[in-house]
Amino acid sequence: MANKRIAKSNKLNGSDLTNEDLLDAYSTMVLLQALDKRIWIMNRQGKAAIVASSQGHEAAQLGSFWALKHHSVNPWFFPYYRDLGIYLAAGINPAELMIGYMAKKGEPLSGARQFPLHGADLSKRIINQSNVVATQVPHAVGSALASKIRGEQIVSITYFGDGASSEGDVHEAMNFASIHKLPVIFLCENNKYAISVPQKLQMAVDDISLRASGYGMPSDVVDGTDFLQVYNATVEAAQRALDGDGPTLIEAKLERFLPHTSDDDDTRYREPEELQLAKQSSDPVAKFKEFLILNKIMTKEQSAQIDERAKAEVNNATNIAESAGQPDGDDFYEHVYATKVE
Amino acid sequence: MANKRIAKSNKLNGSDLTNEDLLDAYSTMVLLQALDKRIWIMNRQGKAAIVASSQGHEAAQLGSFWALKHHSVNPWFFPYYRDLGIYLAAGINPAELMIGYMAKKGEPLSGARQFPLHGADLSKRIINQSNVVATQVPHAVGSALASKIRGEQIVSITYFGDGASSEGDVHEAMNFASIHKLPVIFLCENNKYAISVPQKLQMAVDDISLRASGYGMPSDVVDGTDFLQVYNATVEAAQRALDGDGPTLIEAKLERFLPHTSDDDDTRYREPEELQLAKQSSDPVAKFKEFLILNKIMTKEQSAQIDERAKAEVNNATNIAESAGQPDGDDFYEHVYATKVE
Amino acid sequence: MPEINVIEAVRQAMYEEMTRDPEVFLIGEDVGKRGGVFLASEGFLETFGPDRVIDAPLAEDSIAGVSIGAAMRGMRPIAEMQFADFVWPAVNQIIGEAARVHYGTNGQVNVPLVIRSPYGGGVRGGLYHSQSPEAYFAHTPGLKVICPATPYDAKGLLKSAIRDNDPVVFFEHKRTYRAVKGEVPEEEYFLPIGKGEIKKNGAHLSIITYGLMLHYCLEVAEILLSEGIDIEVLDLRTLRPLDQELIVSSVKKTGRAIIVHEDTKALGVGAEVSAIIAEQAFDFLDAPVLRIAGPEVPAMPFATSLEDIFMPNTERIIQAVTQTMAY
Amino acid sequence: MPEINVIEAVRQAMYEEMTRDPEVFLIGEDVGKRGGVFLASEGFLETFGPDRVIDAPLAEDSIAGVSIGAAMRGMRPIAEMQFADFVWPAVNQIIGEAARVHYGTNGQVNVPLVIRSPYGGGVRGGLYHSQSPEAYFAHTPGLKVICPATPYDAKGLLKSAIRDNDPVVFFEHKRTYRAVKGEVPEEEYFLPIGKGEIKKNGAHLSIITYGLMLHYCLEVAEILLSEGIDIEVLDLRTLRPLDQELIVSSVKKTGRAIIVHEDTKALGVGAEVSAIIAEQAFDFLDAPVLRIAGPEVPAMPFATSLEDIFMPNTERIIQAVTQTMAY
Ligand SMILES: Cc1ncc(C[n+]2csc(CCOP(=O)(O)OP(=O)(O)O)c2C)c(N)n1
Ligand SMILES: Cc1ncc(C[n+]2csc(CCOP(=O)(O)OP(=O)(O)O)c2C)c(N)n1
Ligand SMILES: [Mg+2]
Ligand SMILES: [Mg+2]
Repeated sequence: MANKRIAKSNKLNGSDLTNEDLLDAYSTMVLLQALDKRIWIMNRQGKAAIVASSQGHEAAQLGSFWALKHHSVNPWFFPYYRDLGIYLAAGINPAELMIGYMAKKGEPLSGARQFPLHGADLSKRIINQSNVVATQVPHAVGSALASKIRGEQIVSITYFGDGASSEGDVHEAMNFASIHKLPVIFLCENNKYAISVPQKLQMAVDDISLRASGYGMPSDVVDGTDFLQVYNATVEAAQRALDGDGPTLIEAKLERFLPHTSDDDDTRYREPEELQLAKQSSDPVAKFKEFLILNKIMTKEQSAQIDERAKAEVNNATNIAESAGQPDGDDFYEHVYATKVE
Repeated sequence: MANKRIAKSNKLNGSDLTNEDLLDAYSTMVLLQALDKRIWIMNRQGKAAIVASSQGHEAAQLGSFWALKHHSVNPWFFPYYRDLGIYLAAGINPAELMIGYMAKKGEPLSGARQFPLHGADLSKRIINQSNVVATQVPHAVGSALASKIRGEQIVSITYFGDGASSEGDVHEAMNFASIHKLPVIFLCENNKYAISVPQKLQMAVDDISLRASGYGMPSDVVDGTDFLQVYNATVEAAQRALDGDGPTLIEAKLERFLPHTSDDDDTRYREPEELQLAKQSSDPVAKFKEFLILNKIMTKEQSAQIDERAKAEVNNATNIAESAGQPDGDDFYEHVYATKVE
Repeated sequence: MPEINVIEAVRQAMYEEMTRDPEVFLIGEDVGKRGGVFLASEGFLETFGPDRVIDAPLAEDSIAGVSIGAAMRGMRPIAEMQFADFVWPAVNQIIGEAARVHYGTNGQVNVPLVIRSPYGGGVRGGLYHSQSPEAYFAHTPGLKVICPATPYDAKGLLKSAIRDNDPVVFFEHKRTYRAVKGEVPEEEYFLPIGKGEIKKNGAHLSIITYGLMLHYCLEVAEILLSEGIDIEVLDLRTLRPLDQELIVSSVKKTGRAIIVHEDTKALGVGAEVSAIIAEQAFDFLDAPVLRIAGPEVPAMPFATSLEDIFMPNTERIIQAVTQTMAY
Repeated sequence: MPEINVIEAVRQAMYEEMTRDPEVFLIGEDVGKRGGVFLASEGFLETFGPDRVIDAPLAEDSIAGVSIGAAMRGMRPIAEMQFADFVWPAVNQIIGEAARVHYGTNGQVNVPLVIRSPYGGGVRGGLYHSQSPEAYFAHTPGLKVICPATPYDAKGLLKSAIRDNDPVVFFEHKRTYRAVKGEVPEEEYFLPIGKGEIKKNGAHLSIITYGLMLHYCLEVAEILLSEGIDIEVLDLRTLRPLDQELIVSSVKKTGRAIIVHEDTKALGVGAEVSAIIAEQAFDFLDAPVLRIAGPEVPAMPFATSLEDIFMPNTERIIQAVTQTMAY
């Protein structure tokens, strides 16, 4: 593994990334935000059936992605429905993603059989089979087991919410991973709500990461709205995985800016003041921007250009998606089985 | 709850029990051991279809039972298949228990529909529905929830093995109990094996009790072969429950002296030396006896009398059980539903 | 009589029973402040308080398991599974445990538990918000399984289910929640579990169905009446135990039968109905018993065009009727 | 050809496939040092090492879920559920997930997973070591479900299952493990998934069955042959997909059919077989299709006398044959 040894933070920017890397990441984050906002609008226009917004979660998704992109050999991703950032960063283009939200022909993950972001893109090493919360967590562990059995230098990572952590699936998966010291990262995007259920009704602890010691697994709590904190924690976890030292639980604390999904009405259970405060204090995009400008990694002009480019790209994606047709259903009966029964 | 306040240990014997109480408990333990040994023999004679022996677990079962008997209002028990001690201490007589192992007519828990010790005895407030490991754990939590909703001063307790702790059921149940500060005690009889699977292949930690802090729940690790340690830990947990301070996880470390069940062959996976050592160092009955004699709570003569009485009782139970008949099956179709459909 | 929709019927049934009996409580994800994702328990938290309206952690196995424990102690939990597609983690407790408690304790313990869950498709739910898992439960002795199709049936059956002493799985077709309206008496009433109902009398052919499909079948019956085909429409309402008598008597009368359900075909409820007819009405049959059901794919896809291929529709039902009548 | 029993057939199939393909691995409770509670993997740990013979924690949901994850990456796990009665915690992963992966990813991902599990009664297993849960899985599109009855079928089908690219649920009747012996070729062979087999040709009546009951039915066929009744015995072997063609052709030939299984009756495999016959062989039937099945109680009780009441037996089968022949 020596050749994949991960350098400790040695840059002024607080990570082992170059400033160009950071600009690249920031551009993706801006694009993610713009795309997410547009999709929400399209839902309100009746064009996208259901949306679970990533707004507020951008840094957790992109920070961890960037860490694996830079440091791991071909990571496998097992994200959940809120992880638009993973798909975008992995290189699925905005138009294709938009097509997913509109359930149109050409949808790359499931052929529009599933909700947006569900299905898989093997070329991007992303699998997110199901809406059933937490089921992806043992899948990621199984993927890590495959890597271990085969002796491959591959890290698997799975994403899930605070709500998911209550499921037996997560308990069993973490326990298994730790017993066998599997190369897997558990990244919990703790936005303090499972739909309407606040954290204090989900668990009697403040930190989900406390669970890790019960499995003999290291953990880390990070400000999930800070790109570099998430980045650095993930680098460390990836290194641990590659070193054969097993899994890590990273708890990224952050805020959900919008209702649970476009079907939800969060005014029924969330105080407007609380939400307002969250948006002010915990906006990952604003924070990242401020950091880059303060540290002179990005100029205001660059920033404006990035915004412009994102807007153009989202407009373009919208046009493409809007003009796509419905799936024609020719293959409706296909792919029930991979091995045909004669 | 003031009237149920539990006195701190104030006796020379290290607990709030009288010496008579201790003798009573010891007599039950001797009877338990004698009964258990006899049942094993009857299995070898082909008279009992299957047995999961309690040998090695006596102190954990009786110590906790005695604590609740003395301190709690009408405890509800959700034991598992190895907990013969609970049933015996609760007052189901040895003959009835033996009838259970022989699946004969008059079996009190399930009418011989189930494996030994499965079913229920409502008069003793014992429910153990199923062989499916860990399913009783949420049941106990539900029982505690009922007590809380009704405002009853009742403690529920559930027993399970180290193996069971890996099931999602246990995770979800502990988390729920802790959120709602339910009056329930989780007593884990950790004998370090799930059938043949040693603890290190079940989990990456030495103490299952480490899980508790992940739920915001207190825990205690005790020598499960020491009656008084288990007793005192359970008294404390019961007090916490009655005070409205929620659940406790007690991990009782102990040894399984016999194969998993009478169907098992532990020489396939367990070193004879390990087992030999375990029997020497961790025999709850021998330890209790020594303690009582050393502290002059019991004379050698009393001890011999207790042994004699146990032997007589077991002989008597065997005779009764052997002469019982098969269930006649008249009620085979009964009790599928409690409310009949016309 | 006031006209209400299915979700309101469900809400009323729970509200009345919780008002009457302090041992009834509601537990599930988002049932509290949110009032349930379909608003079936809107306002309940304020009325009944957090001890009896419990916002559960996202953990269905414990929602069922904890409810079973409380029910063993005599309480009457209503446990909501937010969508039927998410009942799978709870199957160990529902099918493995609840169904066997009364039998396994030789009648000592019973589990007066209602598991409520929205099921079914036609709502752009995709693979995991459209499933119809009723057959799994209907195969399980020890459970009672109800699939109402109208507000009247939903309310009367849910109230019976809450008072029933056994575990009842109560599936509410989510497409009927707001789309299906009907009259419901202001006075209290109950409907018997285990009884189907002839929703339309007819002489020529029996259509046996339940859930959302009832409404499609009634539509077909009306359409074909004008063509001189007089269809009897039998709503099973309860899937376990099945109302065998009603099925058999209807088929003996008409001599022809079609079974319609949205769930996939193989080993679905329709298979059992067909087998019952084969056993008990063989001599009365003038034509083969056909089944119109969801296709043998893992679940209903998301895109509208694909969803439409999955869903049984009036056209397919009419075709089956025509084929059977022509036999 | 050497004669072996069913457990040895299972052992050989796994051993051969694990020897051939390093991507095949075994995971389950006690499969390692213990060699499995029925010794199906005796000696495997020594031969294949702890990476490929994994003693899992007592947690079926993760045994299935982790296996699915590995299978998504192309490995070929054999996941053992120690008893079928303990498969319930894993149903979310097997029925909810594995069955839908290939369809849900539009054919991109597949799950080459075998779930092996001993099932069935007649072994003094009581409510929780006797269950026959095959119908739940057979109702699920996306799964393949196999219930072999003989050593030859068990070996040939298990080898096919391991090489199959889909999730296969493979139920082994534990009463057949040591009780049923049969010849098995020394050369490698495979049997096709989805094909039943006529285990005995006959002209007067078809008995359609699978699992342990096959042996009872063959016994009945032999007994009744001496009374001049020539029974055809059809072993389904695969329950999903069902071999509809074979069922229909047999019934068309004999004109009479009985279905026999140990699982309870309502919505069991027999219901589907009966419905298929009703749909596709209606005109050929000379008598109603009867089902002999486990009674509608939650599971098989423990005491021998009670177990005997539950179990279908040759007497009950003979009675059904007589009744059908007399029709
Ligand atoms: C097993 C299961 N139960 C319930 C649901 C319905 N549901 C979808 S998302 C969700 C809340 C998830 O909360 P969390 O895990 O915190 O993720 P977040 O949406 O907050 O990012 C619920 C209850 C589901 N999809 N799956
Ligand atoms: C859900 C489930 N899986 C598997 C089994 C088979 N089984 C019975 S007991 C047992 C081991 C239990 O170990 P542990 O919980 O440590 O209890 P112990 O027997 O050691 O006291 C297993 C695997 C079961 N009964 N239930
Ligand atoms: Mg959340
Ligand atoms: Mg143990």
